[in-house]
Amino acid sequence: MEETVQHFKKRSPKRKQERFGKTISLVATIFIVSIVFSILFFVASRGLRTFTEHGVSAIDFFAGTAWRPGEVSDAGEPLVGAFPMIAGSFLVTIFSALLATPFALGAAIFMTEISPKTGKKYLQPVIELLVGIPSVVYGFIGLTVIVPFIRQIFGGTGFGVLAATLVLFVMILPTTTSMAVDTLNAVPRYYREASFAMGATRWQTIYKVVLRAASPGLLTAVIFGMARAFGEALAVQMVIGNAALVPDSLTTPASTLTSILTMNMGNTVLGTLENDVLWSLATILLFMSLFFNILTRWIGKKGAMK
Amino acid sequence: MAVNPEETDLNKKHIVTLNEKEPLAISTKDLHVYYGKFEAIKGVSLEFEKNKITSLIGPSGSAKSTYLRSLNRMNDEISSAKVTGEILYKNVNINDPEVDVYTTRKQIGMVFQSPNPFSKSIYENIAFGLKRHGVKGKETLDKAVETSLKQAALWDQVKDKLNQSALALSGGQQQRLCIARAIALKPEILLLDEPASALDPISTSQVEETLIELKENYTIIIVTHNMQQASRISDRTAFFYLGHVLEYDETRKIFTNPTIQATEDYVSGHYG
Amino acid sequence: MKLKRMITTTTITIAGLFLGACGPVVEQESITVVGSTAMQPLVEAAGEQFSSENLGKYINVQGGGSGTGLSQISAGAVDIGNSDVFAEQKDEIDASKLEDHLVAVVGIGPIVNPEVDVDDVSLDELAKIFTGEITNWSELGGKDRKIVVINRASGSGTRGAFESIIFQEGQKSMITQEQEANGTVRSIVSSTPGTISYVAFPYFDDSIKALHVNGFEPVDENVYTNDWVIWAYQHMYTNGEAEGLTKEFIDYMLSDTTQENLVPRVGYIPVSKMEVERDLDGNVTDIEK
Amino acid sequence: MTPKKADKIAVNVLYGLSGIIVLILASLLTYILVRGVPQFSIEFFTQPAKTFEVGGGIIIQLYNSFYLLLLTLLISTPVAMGAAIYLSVYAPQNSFTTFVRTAIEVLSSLPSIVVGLFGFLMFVVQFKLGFSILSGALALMIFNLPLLTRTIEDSLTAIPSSQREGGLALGLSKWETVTRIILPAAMPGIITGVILSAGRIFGEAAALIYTAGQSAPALDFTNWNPMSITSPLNIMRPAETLAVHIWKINSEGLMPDGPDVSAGASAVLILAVLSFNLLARYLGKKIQKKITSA
Repeated sequence: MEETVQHFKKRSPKRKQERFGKTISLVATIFIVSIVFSILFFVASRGLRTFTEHGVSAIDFFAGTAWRPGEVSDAGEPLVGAFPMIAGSFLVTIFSALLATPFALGAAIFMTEISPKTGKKYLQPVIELLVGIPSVVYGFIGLTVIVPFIRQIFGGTGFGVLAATLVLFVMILPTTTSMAVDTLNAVPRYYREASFAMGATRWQTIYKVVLRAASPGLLTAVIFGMARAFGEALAVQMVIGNAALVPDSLTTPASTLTSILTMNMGNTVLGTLENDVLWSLATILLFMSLFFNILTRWIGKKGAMK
Repeated sequence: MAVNPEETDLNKKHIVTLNEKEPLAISTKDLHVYYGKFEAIKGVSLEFEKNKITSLIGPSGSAKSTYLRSLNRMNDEISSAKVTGEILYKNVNINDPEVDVYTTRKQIGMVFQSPNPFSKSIYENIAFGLKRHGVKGKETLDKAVETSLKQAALWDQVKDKLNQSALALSGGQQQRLCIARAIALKPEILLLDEPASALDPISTSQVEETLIELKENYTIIIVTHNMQQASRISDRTAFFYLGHVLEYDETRKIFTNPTIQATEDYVSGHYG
Repeated sequence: MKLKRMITTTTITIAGLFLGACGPVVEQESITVVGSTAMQPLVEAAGEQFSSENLGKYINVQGGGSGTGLSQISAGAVDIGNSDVFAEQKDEIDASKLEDHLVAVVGIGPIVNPEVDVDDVSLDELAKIFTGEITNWSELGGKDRKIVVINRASGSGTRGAFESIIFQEGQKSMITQEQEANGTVRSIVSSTPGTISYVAFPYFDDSIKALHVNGFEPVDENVYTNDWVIWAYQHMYTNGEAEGLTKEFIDYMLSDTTQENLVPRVGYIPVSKMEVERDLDGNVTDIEK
Repeated sequence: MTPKKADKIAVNVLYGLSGIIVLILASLLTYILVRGVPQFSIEFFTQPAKTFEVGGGIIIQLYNSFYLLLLTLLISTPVAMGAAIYLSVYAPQNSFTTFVRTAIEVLSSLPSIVVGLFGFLMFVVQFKLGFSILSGALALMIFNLPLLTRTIEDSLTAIPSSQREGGLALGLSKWETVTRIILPAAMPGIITGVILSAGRIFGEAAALIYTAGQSAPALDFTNWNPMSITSPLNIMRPAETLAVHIWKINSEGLMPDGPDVSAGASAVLILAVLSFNLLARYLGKKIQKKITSA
């Protein structure tokens, strides 16, 4: 009797194995999380120095429109108004998302509802390839094709928000499309069958049933695309013109957080205001990506509750 | 007349216990299962006889599968699930966190509703569990694979393609492979959760025959929705209803002369 | 089984590589040179040549910008920091610890789109273009066309040198398009009508038109004499006195063979050819020969 | 408008939108290849790059790209696999898990330039790894981890839970179940995911400029001693990759044939990504077949 109890209570090697497995997989997870935190800490601690160490007021930084790091205003305040870049980043992000969303949703609907076979055979690889094209190449094509094109049509130099929007449009298309495809695929088959059984046409089914059911997921897809647009650096830098001016038209040179960041990082000295203020821009980027994530989570939750 | 929760007296029960001549395989005492705040099993005490087939029947939602899954502590895997009460196996309460769940499961095997062979070869499907439990030596393994496939009445059909993928087998063959996989570990008890519900009638009867042959060596507890199946193969039957067992008796008695009204309604097909 | 083998092999491979990397490097020496992107091609070319002549000695040349070069050399993280500005011109760099080695001179010249029909500007006009006072080519005798100014990134060494020479006290460049690198600037100027920018001489080519300033052509000979006033020293900074391989390499850079062959071939001007010298504050004096 | 007509219009619009996407990619590809392929020559693929002369090749950059890719995958795959296993098997449904998932997603939307700068100050300067393949691989690991973790986790959870139950019912630990049953079954998906992520790594430049560096010292392809600087195996040497090379040519390149080299290198890059995609499809299909068929 006691023996059987012992037999059952004896710790089999499996327990040890389980603990081992749980530990190493948890270590891997914590490793990733700690990378995230060290980046956050590292970037934010440098970025905050603009305000703590150099005494720039937050209002001057976020709302100021004069960006001349290294120079001071007549009142002796450093000229580090980041508003032009913030505005530029938001504009290119919003415009490229506006442009890409119909295409991405269209392609996703096509791939899931209209012709899954053709979709899988042709569109899927196309989308995957678009992801694989390096940003440098996008920037290069933007510079040699899109900028001159815009110049011919709208005049000016061709550099600006419009050029960046067009480049980003192609760059975020795959992100948004593939996430939208996943979302649409997750809508249960019987939703569609029920709708068809009621005599609805294909488009009615898509529009009234599938898209409704998938709307939180689709919104998430769009936001992820926006997050990608917000963070893209090299390609945007090559086509936006990098003028720290609040954009007053789509075809005049502007700048984004990333473009100014990439361009100036190497030319500034660690620890100076010129350098720290760039890290402040990076901090904004970080918090924006945090914000995009929280937003998608929130949408996901709301969608789930409905 | 349908079974109606309001009309059914859940306190009226008829549950037999085993006498001295009938050896006990496993039993539960006042077993409760909770999923969060929801109480799925509300105090079930049953005794299962060795080398017999016992059927668990009852309408959907009667929690018979939940009960079955607590017998080898598969409910441990559901983080919100909590099981209280005793599960006595060889006089040990195996529903004790101290008890090694892996040793338990090895001795109480389980076969699921739809066949779930691993995406490995037929041979590996059987040998895999053995190897993971420390069985070594090609000869020993070969022998064990052959024996369990024979016991599961699958040997003749697959002996020439042991190295082929198990996923290429038919549904009935896959389910018998799963049975073979479970018995390869030489468990004493075999739990089956509606093992034939995904199969066609011919495969079903093959599985049933296999079970009847297996009873010589194993104690079998099977959840089924199929009344005929229960009456064909099982020695005892327990009728589950809303987390309670209302009646537990010889299968013959349950199907011909049940004590409880709700059981009669159910086995005679009056239920919904 | 397979997975296990895969993991084992992987581990061994990685371990091997790490061990290999951390193990003693026999008879091999290397130094790291970081900084100015404009100097990178020159130093890289010199490094390659140096390695091929001195087996087992490697010069690892990286860009990153003058700011990076100066901050990294100050921190002692690298062996040589390249910069196209004087260390003293960058705040927060303790220039007293650094030792300056002038390895070359580079001319910087305004370039315009080939369609621009202005060939010569005065230094004053050039300054006014970049401050935004002159906005149309017609003001300079050309066709009526808006001037599009492309500047270099603020803090870029080339921009620092350019502005410190063309601007008078109190003049400031207008906020305009900026680009990071010589190459990008050149390709934009070559393709955008009405543009003006400036690049280092080595980047001159047929796709753009180089302007004359004060009547002088942007050629090396004019730089020697300071007739072409827009030029900058190329600095290699060491933290304290150069030693060992660092010294060897700097000596190699300054050697007659390198100065007379490689430097001009890459498009830079040997320091020895200069007939004037310029100090930190921009005062130019003749060199007694 | 009748529903039928609306349906017809909508379907046509969808065809149109999808067609435009295909058209965009087709013209992108054509443009890159038409400009780039004519630059291909034996010299282009066998010669090292030249700093200021005509006729440089890309052999070293091409090799570096592959080597860096390999190292990155070697480092990041086990970590991603571990995290994916934790999230799909062990992670309880609580706020810690939500927190972990958010953290991973934040990492995935980090601009690669930020990753590069972090890598520079952390690996290159702080850990004193210098501009090296190792620094680059670590930076790319950060860049690659979120996507890879998610792909692997998706592949793992795509395996029916009945497989997991089957393993557990045999008295196996979750660890055994996931590593020996789920993982092999999920292999086609995982391999496809890994290869697709390889395409992204291959084309990444911003994260590498400050980590793996922008110079490519000459390699001696007969020297396989990983301690030697000229050895292709050395992981402590700086290594400019193809994508970085394109970036550098466009920004500070002095070679007169810069645009040609850049176009050629872009074409090589695209072709490599293209072949990764084809390989992913082919391997995925092949393994799938091997698992399911006789």
